[in-house]
Amino acid sequence: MLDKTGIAKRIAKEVKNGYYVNLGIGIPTLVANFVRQDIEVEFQSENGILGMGPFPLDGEEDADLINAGKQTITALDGASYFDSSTSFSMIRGKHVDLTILGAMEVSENGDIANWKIPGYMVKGMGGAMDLVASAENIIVAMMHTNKKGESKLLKRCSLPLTGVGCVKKVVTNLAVLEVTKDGFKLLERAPGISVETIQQATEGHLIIEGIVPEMVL
Amino acid sequence: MLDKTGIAKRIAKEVKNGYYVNLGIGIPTLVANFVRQDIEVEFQSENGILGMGPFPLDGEEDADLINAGKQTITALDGASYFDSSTSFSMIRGKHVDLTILGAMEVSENGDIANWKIPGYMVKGMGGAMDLVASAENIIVAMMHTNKKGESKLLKRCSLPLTGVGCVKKVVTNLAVLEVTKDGFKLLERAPGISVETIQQATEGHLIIEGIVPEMVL
Amino acid sequence: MINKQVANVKEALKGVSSEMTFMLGGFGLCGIPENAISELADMAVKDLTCISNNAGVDDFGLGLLLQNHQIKKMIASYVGENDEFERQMLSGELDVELIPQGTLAERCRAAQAGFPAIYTPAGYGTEVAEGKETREFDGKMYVLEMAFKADFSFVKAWKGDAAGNLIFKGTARNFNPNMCGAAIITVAEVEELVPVGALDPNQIHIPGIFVQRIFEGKNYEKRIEKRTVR
Amino acid sequence: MINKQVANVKEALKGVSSEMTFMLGGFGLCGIPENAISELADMAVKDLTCISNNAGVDDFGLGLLLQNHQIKKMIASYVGENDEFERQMLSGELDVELIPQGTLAERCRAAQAGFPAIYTPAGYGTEVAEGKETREFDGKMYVLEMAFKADFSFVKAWKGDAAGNLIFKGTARNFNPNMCGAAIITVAEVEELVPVGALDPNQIHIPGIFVQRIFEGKNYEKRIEKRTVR
Repeated sequence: MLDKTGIAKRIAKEVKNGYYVNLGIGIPTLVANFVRQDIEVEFQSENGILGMGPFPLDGEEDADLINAGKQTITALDGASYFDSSTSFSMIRGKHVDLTILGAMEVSENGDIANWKIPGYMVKGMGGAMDLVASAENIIVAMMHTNKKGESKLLKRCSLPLTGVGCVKKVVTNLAVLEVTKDGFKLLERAPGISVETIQQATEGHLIIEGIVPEMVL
Repeated sequence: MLDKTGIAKRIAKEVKNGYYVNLGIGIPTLVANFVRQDIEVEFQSENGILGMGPFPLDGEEDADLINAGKQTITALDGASYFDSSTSFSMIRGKHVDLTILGAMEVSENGDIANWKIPGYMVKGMGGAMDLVASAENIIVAMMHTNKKGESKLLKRCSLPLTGVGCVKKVVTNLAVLEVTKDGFKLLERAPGISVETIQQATEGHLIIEGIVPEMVL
Repeated sequence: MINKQVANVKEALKGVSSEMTFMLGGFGLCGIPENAISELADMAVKDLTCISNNAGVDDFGLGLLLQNHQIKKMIASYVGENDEFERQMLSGELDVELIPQGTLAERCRAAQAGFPAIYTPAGYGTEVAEGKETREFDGKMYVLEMAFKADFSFVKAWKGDAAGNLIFKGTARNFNPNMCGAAIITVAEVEELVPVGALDPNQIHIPGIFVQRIFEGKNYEKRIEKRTVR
Repeated sequence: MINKQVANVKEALKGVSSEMTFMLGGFGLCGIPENAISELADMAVKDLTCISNNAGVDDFGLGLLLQNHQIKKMIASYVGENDEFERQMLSGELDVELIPQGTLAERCRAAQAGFPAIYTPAGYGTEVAEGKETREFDGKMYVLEMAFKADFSFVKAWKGDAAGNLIFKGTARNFNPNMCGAAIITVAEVEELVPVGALDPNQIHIPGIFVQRIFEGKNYEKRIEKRTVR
């Protein structure tokens, strides 16, 4: 079974040369640490920076330079700053190649719920609804089940949706799954995890074709 | 009777302190020369400059600095350059206070025709349709009659329209007229021009109330 | 050059009154109009509607107005990091409208640019689209979202001049430029007011035509919400 | 940093073919992509649809493509100053669609920003609105105008870097930024290609994400259409 770092490592392999990538808060943020060094990638943060670099050195924090998670960051050579409207032009206009974000639930048709639990304090969707409504390539990073052990890969989402039919791939602590028109297609198993375990943890329709390989990190 | 310079001089008096002004090609361009020196005014040109200055000195022309008439210009202190989308945001968003442009015809309800004569080469509307569709304050500068002596202030425009119900004021070689819901209200006569002359040269409904003063230039 | 400079924040906020709708720039605590917010907190205005991406933290940013119970309605995309906000929201004291961040930006920009409404894909199929017109273009569904209408925009820039020209810094730019000219009156506070002519006309982010009042702000705290280092 | 630099204009125009739709920046002859146009004039591509505010003059700018009869359709706001254009238009050889300048800019920007269409007041009640959907918002009438779809955008900037970041100069900016990222492939030619990191990230007009290919142009003539002096 993967931990959060493992999920991030596996997702990092989905980041291809020449990609502009938007990373959500949580596990997705970790992905930046594991992207291959020999490919060219730029990170966009929807609050207004392209070419985001690592956190600053102690003492070099700049209050005017943060990411969408409100953390202090740095800018790499070739970076640019822009306003929010331009930032979402990049997202809505499909100029960002890959969006990686967390979720509470994903359904077998690619719906995603990640912003609201009725009855609890709702913090808001931030940029997530814009991202999932437009991104051509959306990967969800999440645990396969919730704290009660219930599946988060469902036939239908029970929580209020963030977007419909948009998720392309899900990487969990147990598996890599592709969202197809027929349901979740199991692509890879986490190290030491059996197909049966994944089957048991997946409420939505799971498609198993041939021998499912163990993922290589 | 006023010449073109006279029309420009009269219109210059409509330019008030604190106005952002867009000047069309022809007579309107001349208006800049006659605006009072003791008021603050900025000229916008829709190709992307605010704070337009006079023509450059000989030898100081810059190919990258022109106005909407494609003439070389200069920029004053406090000027800014911007893209076409932003330029029309200023216009469409009603941030430009006064638009002065020429016309072939104006109707008594404020319609304007100034871009197309069927059967002749049509050069295009440029920014005129955007300007007349959005400007709150539009003054038309034109001759009262065409070369054949026919009125250009009509009941209805005969030429294809540039905009509907948008002209607020017309300044011609004969008169200053306000477009009201009941027709052209005669505000001022050009020096030496009688009400009868204006009446004769105006096809649209002319409203004459009391004694019409001669304009002061 | 049309002079937009006012002497201080008091003069800049003339005309502000209860029940008005404000736009406020900033993302988190980054690039917020600190002087305007601080002055609003000192004024006896209430029942305000605030359009801002976030709602500050308990003791800074819009949190100051929340503590005073000056805000009636908040339109934002994300409102975490604020206990008082949560309390007022759950008690029903505060009306909250959560909208997608890109929609927020573009509804401001639409107001600035004279567009009545926009079609965006964000929120289609979710509760954000409930009660709104939806429409298909080229096989994809969009939601019709209306331009905002506001009385004042309060923005914060890095540098500016008396003509109202603004330059922002880093990610403190965010919503600030999109809110300029999007309300009846735009008030810009800047860290440094430079002489007219000192700014390169090629590098101005917001031309002065979108700004009605400008002043040099004081005592910027520029608080960092989440200090993270390597 | 994602490298967008190509060796020359030939490489930059790879994939261009007949019957394609192009966007070309510039206002009059100011800020036009001289190198791309010159190369297109040397290529055997025809039946092109060109979206550009103007159509050049007889022997420069898009006039070069007109002389070669490479353009099938022109979408522009103003097409004076060009005899060959007039001849082809009046003879019916050239299809011309004249649209308001602000509509032209915003249909480009809509394509860049992922908006399917916009509502603009420009052209309402005129023949420009014929056959188009119109709609009232708050008592004012608007015309629904669709985002452009183009294969290539050719833009010209002052400075750029290999990451595709662009800075324009003076009024040579005009439509160029609005066309970046508004076609499938955006080709930027710059007067000066500077090392990555040399441009201040705060002063970049167009972030590299909107540009697919960039090269340093050669032999800019930068012809002045109407030289006027005091």
